Amino acid sequence: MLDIFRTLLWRDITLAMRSRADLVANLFFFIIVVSLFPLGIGPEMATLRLIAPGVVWVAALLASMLALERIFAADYEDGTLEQMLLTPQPLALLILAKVAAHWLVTGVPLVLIAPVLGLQYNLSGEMLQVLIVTLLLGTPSLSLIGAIGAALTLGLRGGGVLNALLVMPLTIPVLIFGAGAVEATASGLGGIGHLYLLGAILLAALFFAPLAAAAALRISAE
Amino acid sequence: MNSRLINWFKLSSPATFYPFAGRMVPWFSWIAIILLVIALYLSFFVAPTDYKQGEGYRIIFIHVPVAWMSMFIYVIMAGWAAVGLVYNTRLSAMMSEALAPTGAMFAFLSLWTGALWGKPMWGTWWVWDARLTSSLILLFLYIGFIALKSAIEDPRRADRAGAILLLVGVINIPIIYFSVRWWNTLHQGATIKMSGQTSMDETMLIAMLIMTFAVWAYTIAVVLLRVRTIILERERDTTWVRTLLQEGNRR
Amino acid sequence: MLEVVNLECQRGDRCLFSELSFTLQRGELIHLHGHNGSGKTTLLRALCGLILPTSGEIRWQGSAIDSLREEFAANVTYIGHKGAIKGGLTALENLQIASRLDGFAITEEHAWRALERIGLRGFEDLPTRVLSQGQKRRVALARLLVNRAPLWVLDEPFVALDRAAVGLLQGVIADHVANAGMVMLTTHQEVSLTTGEVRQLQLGVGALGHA
Amino acid sequence: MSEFFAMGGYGLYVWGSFGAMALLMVAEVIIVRQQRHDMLTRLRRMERQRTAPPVSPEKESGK
Repeated sequence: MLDIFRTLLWRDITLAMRSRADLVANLFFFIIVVSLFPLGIGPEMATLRLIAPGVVWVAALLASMLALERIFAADYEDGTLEQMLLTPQPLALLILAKVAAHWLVTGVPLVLIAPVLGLQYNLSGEMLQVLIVTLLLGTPSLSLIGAIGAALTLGLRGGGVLNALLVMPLTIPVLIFGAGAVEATASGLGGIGHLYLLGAILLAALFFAPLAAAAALRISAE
Repeated sequence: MNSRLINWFKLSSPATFYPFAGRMVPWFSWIAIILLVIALYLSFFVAPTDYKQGEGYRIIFIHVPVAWMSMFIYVIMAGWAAVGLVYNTRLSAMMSEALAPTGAMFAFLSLWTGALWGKPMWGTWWVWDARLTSSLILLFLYIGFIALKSAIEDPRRADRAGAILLLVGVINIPIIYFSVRWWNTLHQGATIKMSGQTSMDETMLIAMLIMTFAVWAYTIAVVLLRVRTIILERERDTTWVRTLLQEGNRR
Repeated sequence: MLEVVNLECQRGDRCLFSELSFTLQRGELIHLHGHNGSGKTTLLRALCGLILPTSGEIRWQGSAIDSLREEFAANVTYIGHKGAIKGGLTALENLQIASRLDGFAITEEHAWRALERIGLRGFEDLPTRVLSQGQKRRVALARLLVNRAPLWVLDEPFVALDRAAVGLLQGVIADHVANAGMVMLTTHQEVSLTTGEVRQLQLGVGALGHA
Repeated sequence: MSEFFAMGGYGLYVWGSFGAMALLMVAEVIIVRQQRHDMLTRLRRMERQRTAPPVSPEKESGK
């Protein structure tokens, strides 16, 4: 059981490493979106500090949605997806492996670059720490929920936008608690409650999302 | 098996459901019209003027029933989706598809009436109140469902994909509602309450309930009418539809 | 033993075939015939459980395949039009991953031998996207050399292969059927067996299934 | 009667809401009935073509 999880994880990571193009593109999308806001809103630090959590979080959400569209499409086109449906292992486990690989390759770079971008917004050390923790807890949920949308919209014209439309309402709680945690620490309320909720959503997503995505994949790959 | 179970199962086949729905539509239409008239009469002529908001508060008599209805229809759609996935009956997916536009309309209406009610009270068309925001998100869920269904050509895949989206969506509704309400109270505090402060006078409650039943009857009538069209299109190659059409041609 | 009982499949709203029933025992091969668009690929994919038929049932060892799901999948190997190989990976990596996903992990040395036998000597560690179409097909078919699933479902396996590869594949299939394997395939070539005779199944207007 | 429409100064908002609701509900009924009518005529035309004797010389093989 675990052997197959590791195999697929290793396969997707090596594939992603060998074609770095869309990795880098995804990271730069995040950087560009975050860096544009100060140009749009103005340089004084007080407002920037206020909007920083929301901006970083919305950019993270958009970046992961953008990257998710390709998660099943490549396998669908070259036929490996069919073979995944025909393995003696539960499909949900394979999807978990693919989402884990996808998160490691796209989600983690966002988390690593976020503090650097946070400096643009003059975030305090403590706020940066909480920002990283919320992103670490939140981006996997975004990938998991996005995987359901990607499975549903597999092979459809305009799949990317449709995927974002389907999945956006479902990711709102993650966005609210993610950005909220950083803001709460800034205002001294303490963001610990938010982090628990983010953790709860992550656990729920870890269990339900692969099952839903598996059902959706069986239908889309028909 | 007792007879009730048998005819319930028989009813689930489009061929028997089509005439049944046809008979129900006029009934529910009349019920809807009558209840609507009563509710309107109560809302305008019986319910007293509110001491603080004057006549403006009467919008509540449609805002609340419509908001309930938009949420309730989504849950019913998810119910039909579950039945469709478990029993693999084609009719249930058609019901979800027929309910979607009406649900989306009510979600939009609850936003529209909410905004028109908010303007005189707080001076702005849009207020990030927990309920209004949740209605907005619910509208996105409806639009997502309709967009997914229309993006897929093969009806079978569209039905099952739509059903999964509905089930995933309905599990998320409480979470979304909780997080939005929680987010709202954190930022603005509980100062702005949508409908709480007008004490619920006896006649107001009755007017609202009757309006809700009227909207319910309306929904059933419109949805049954729409589902008949969907059944015709989906089953156009079956013998019963073709005989039906031939009778139409001969007349 | 695979058993199909009045199976019906639709593509969009067109009924491809209906009332289709047959069984496939161990040590047998069925050669599926039918004009283009008669539903050959749909039937093969339905047999593997990739497609949900409109009606009828497919049973493996007596129980329906959609209740067995993973257990049934362990016994099936499906090779379709798409090669199911990753362009970014080498032939060696592709074969090892494919067999591990099928549940038969193989050593690297075993994989080298299989690739050599299928005629890919010298191309084993090149990314498959640089290989020719025929070579890619060979990488996809190399799985059959290392595979132990009893039921093989092959959709046009000989396409894009040169004569040597076709001969080799014919031999592999014949050996599989000889030691109690089961094969169902579609091809426009002649199929010969060393043991027993090839059963024919016609789709579209024909003996068994009718439009 | 006019003070009824004035709605204590909130006329715009009250009739804006009730009007929108009435408009949308009536529109929906009309659209659904129209869809049904179009569907029936389209399917009946297809049915007529299918069962009518072929006019063109080459024999259409009936299913």
